[in-house]
Amino acid sequence: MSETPGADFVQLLTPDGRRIDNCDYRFDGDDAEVREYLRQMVLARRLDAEATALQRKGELGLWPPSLGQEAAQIGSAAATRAPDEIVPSYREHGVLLSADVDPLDVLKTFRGTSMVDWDSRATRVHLYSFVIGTQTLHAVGMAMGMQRDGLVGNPDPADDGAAIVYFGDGATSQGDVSEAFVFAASYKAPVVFFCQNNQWAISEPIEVQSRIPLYRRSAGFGVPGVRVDGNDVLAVKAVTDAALARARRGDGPTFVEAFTYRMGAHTTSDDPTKYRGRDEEEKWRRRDPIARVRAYLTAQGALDQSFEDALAAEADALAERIRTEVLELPEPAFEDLFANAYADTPAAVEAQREAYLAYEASFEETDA
Amino acid sequence: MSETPGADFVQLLTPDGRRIDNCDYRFDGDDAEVREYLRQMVLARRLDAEATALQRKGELGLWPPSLGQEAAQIGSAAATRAPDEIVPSYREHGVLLSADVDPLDVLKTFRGTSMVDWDSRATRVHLYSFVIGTQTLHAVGMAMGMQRDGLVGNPDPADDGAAIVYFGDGATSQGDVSEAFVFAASYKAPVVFFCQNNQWAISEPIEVQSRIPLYRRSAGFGVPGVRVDGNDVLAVKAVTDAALARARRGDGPTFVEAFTYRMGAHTTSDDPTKYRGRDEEEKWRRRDPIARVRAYLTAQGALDQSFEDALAAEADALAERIRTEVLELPEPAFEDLFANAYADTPAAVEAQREAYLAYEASFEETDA
Amino acid sequence: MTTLTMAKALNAGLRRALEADPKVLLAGEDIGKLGGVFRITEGLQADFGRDRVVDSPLAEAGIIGTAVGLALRGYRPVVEIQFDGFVWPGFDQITSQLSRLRFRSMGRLTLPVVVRIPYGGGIGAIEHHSESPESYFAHTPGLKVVTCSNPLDAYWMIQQAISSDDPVIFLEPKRRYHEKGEVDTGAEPLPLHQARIVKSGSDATLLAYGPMVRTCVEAALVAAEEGRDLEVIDLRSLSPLDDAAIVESVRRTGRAIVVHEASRSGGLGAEVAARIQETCFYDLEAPVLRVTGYDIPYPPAHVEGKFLPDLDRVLDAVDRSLAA
Amino acid sequence: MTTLTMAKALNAGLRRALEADPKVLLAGEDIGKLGGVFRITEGLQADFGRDRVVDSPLAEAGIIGTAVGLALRGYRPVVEIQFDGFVWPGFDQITSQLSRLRFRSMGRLTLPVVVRIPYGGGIGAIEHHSESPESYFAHTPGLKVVTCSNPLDAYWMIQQAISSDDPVIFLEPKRRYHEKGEVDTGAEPLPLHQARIVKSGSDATLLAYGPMVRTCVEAALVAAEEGRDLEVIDLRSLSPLDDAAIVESVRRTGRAIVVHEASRSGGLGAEVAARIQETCFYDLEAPVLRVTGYDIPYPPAHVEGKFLPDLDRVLDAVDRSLAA
Ligand SMILES: Cc1ncc(C[n+]2csc(CCOP(=O)(O)OP(=O)(O)O)c2C)c(N)n1
Ligand SMILES: Cc1ncc(C[n+]2csc(CCOP(=O)(O)OP(=O)(O)O)c2C)c(N)n1
Ligand SMILES: [Mg+2]
Ligand SMILES: [Mg+2]
Repeated sequence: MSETPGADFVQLLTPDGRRIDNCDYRFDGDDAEVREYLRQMVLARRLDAEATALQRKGELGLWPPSLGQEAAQIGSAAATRAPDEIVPSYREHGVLLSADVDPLDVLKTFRGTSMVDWDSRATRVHLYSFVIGTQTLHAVGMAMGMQRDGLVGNPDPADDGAAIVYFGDGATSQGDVSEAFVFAASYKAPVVFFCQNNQWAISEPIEVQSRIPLYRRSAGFGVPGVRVDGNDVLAVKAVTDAALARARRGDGPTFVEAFTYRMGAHTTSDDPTKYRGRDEEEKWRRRDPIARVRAYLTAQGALDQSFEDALAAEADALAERIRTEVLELPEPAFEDLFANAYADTPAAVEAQREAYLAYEASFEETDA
Repeated sequence: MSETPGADFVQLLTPDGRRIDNCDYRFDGDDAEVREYLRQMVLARRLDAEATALQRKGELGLWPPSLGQEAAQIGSAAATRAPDEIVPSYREHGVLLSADVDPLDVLKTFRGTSMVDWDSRATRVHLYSFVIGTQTLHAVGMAMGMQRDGLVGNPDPADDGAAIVYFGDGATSQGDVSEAFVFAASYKAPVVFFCQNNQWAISEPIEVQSRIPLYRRSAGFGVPGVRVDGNDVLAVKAVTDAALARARRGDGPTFVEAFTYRMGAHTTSDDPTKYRGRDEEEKWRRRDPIARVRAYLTAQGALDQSFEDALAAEADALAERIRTEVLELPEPAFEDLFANAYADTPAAVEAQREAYLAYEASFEETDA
Repeated sequence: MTTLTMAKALNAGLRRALEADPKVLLAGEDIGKLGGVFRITEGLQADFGRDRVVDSPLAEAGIIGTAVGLALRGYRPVVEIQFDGFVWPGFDQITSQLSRLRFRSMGRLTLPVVVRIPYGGGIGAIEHHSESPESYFAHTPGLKVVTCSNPLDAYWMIQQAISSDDPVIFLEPKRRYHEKGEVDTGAEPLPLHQARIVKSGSDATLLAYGPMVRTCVEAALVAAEEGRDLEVIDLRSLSPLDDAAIVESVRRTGRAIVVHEASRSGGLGAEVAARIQETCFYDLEAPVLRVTGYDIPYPPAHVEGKFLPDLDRVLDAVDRSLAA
Repeated sequence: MTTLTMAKALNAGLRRALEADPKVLLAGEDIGKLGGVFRITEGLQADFGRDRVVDSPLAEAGIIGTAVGLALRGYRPVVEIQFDGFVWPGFDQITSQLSRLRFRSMGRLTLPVVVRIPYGGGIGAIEHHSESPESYFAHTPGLKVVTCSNPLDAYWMIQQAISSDDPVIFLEPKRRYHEKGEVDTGAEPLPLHQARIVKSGSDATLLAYGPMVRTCVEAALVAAEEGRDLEVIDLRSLSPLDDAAIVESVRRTGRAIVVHEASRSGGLGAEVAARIQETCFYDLEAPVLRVTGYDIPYPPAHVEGKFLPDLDRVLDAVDRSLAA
């Protein structure tokens, strides 16, 4: 992993769950709110575990695990609210869960029965993006739209909104991400760049992309950067709150580096033993974001057995639903896809659809 | 123009030609050397004036004037020496003059009788690039090659080399330039990023690209940045010397922002009155880089009439040569170009060449 | 009915689109105060403000990528790429996002973005300023690709492109910007994706678009003096192609010649020829010929006239076709 | 003679190139310790060091652009693009620089860069991982574009591409990576830009490349059972095309069917069909047919089999061609 975080690293909960102060960022929720984060983190982890298992059984084509990044995802998502726009990359299953996107919709894509199949307008969660970095520009464009829609700097802050866009440490090398900083700064767009530095871009350690702390990347574009302990859900929530508030106010973009760790493989096709050691994984296991928040709540006396039981039951139910319903996901009808490429489908494409149907029908005749 | 330069702005000569000190950067040449810069700056300006005039007469298709940027160009070029590689953009006529590229070769391109027609290996001056930002990556690749060639960090510094790449303020918005910072930092490549911030990218003021001083752009990539008075040839030389020395030593890339001004139009096709005021142009005219170095040398008593006379004669001769020889530049033979697209020309391309020749010949028959 | 250059007709069309729909906005390098390097957007920032006519930072991926985001918020961005050769830094955003976000979203999202690109040669420019990139776009599902050849079409097609719910690559033949034509701003325009018979004829069909339409019409006029009756079709829409119009004409004439500035191999002419021989196999009296740029990069300005198809090269192909 | 998968054959070819010439170096995302996501470079960093097998930052423009610079310093970079769909961020560097720096320099510079791209579908992947971008490259003058269909070709062609002084887009049909074949590392290889008759026949010519060669051979075997004698040509080189081989075959058979995974419109099949009808007009008994992907983006994995040409679709086209 990269150098140990320095003074700019915002942490509100120590790895063993003790609350600490930070003069710039405060977590202002109560224990009930923290319990809700714990709940979502546990569900996200369960979703991830089930999906990973389903992939192993051959029921999904691929799965990019979010294991270990639950605090970064749930904490940041908790800071959003309508009319904010959420623009994920491809690993933000926790964010989507928090934003009420049906996990089955997410699983469709990875099963291979569908392109991206949630309603991005109703959920305010944009499609997953698989081309690294590309979505950062979309988010800036959305933020530019929100400015023009009068959603920034209103007398009542509740009327304001911003876009938050997720990407990884590797993505910071892509020209698109730098251009997104340029455009966001130039237009003072209401956008939060939320980078989960999980220390790895597949097999490449963060040092390949940057020899200095990543949160410093954006300042030279006129976009302030902050590094937060990405395994500390309270700190993530507090830092994201501040960044979103700044954006909504009309003070422009912020870059948040959530310093975290991808505890699992890059995807189910990956084999991390090829490029990293057990010791590193072990070190990060001791910083598990779920253990941390649980320790905190326990110390607060804010966790009781009935909560834990209910949560376990809820997670089991989610897992059960996933296991059952993934297998029941409808197979796509290929002919329907011809209607999705264009708003106004060209005659030649329509003719291809008809030729396809006629060709398929010819087998039925033969078979009959 | 952008905010007034602050404390990080390296200046060794005031606009009225007084020498000042800087604790980080020293100019270590003597007056004879400074006179040589003056000479090159005057010749560069004359070349530029002649080319502009030739374009007005219709003898060139286009010309991008370097007027006002002579100190930035001559000062930086003066800091290079074999085996350094020089990678220009399209406005570095002064750099090329200083590096002994024949101005007639440069004019060919803009006359439209040739693609880029100097020997980039013999001159160590790479081709002009017309796609904004693209050449920064080439320079990093060349620097990577120089590392592998053992041209970095040798016991005798004279054996070391680096690449220096030129680009404009507008170019800093391009993804390629940011990626060049990433790669240079990742590999610690021996490269100097020399940005001439001439305040304008065609009609767009620097504020469109950056709301903060541009030299800060690179630090977040792990590439230190420095702003130099780009109209002060001594400061430019000193700062570029330091950056090149650092690169050659193996300490990695530096970003130099030369704060200067495009006194002319973007190109001869451009009309600056559409987007900027006379007052601004007037203000910068008072910071003319040639007047400044001349004032300095005069105050030093290092300029005499015979030098001035000889220089004027040399400039006149250059102008005369340009005026005559541009008109004599050979017209290209279209059929020869078919051999330039590939090292191993495909049969189909060769067949196209033959068809072209046969077709042309058919007219001669008809005409005969 | 007024007489306008293509440049002014485009300007008028953009103005009308900005007036008609507050969601329309323009973005690009130097399009504001300067009015663009070709002055197509002249005066529009002054009249519609900096929020609707936006000077973008110098980065094409950023311009296209933010246009995608604006479209997702309900805007109809019209972006200008300064010259054909500078669209490539934005090509990933075009080909992997703009063109397919509708498909990626199972048909839920619409991306009403217009990418205006001055294209083609003949203006004596330096490198990268005379490219004809149409077939890269026409091979990309999800995009529509159109090009105007005259002021009337320019005026209407830009407005139709802006009201299209599909992303449109709008190619403007820069060497025709200053040619004048009658523009009827009241008439009913031809549908955006329909070809037009510019001159009817019976001996052979010349299929052209953008800058080459005029070249082909001139060739047809010269041929007429020699007693040859050529039909000239302005394809107008390169993706989708107006197959019906092409087939109808070639069935009649039995001979087809496709003309474009882009390099031959893999150019649009390949697709047109492939389709014609598929659909008109038994009607063809001669192979479909292609008059195109050569398979080398665009040459220096002083010899661009050798690279570009001209009247003589078109007539030479007509001779070959008729001799077959 | 050994039996190798295509993946291992490529690895062996790269190894031999690294051994043969100290100026050869590899770069790309994850190609070092991991050996690339397809393990094509497995073990090479361990053996040749981090200066010759370079893990690049995650940026394709950077990868291609720095390869250009390395080539200008005399190196022969072989870069890996992780998947077909991720080449677009590097497309500007390919199309405006890599492909034409030789032309831009009046023939002075050589750019011996190989861009390796695993391409095509059939592996059940998510979006952007199953694209067939060949015709974008084949339309770009200055580039050479080749693709291997079997381990033997993979072994030799990668070495030939590396020793080419022209930039080569080297397309690897990822769904064939794990298919095995005999590799004779001593034999004299076929020239890089020559097509190969994989199966000779007289009734019709199937023209294929990369992943579709095997599909066509299988189709030809099935057709043979029905008494149809199909010729199968592996084009191998997509730019330049081996026109002589194509013409020779089609003149003999009178019928041609081009097969590729890429979308039909503007695909390589268009160029092949256009050329065949130009050169073999009087020999053709039927129009040149195309069996291709449809003109929509690549679909979800569960229905990719409907999008991709398969044995049955090829045979269906053979029926149509023979019925014409
Ligand atoms: C433009 C592009 N290049 C390459 C890839 C292949 N790829 C997929 S994920 C990945 C690593 C991403 O790392 P990071 O940004 O740190 O995100 P993480 O996967 O760690 O969440 C790569 C190289 C891609 N999807 N897009
Ligand atoms: C990729 C690309 N986009 C657009 C252009 C058109 N263009 C040519 S010069 C220029 C402005 C460049 O400004 P800057 O980088 O500041 O350099 P300067 O011209 O001021 O020296 C633009 C937009 C281009 N050449 N390349
Ligand atoms: Mg990562
Ligand atoms: Mg500038």
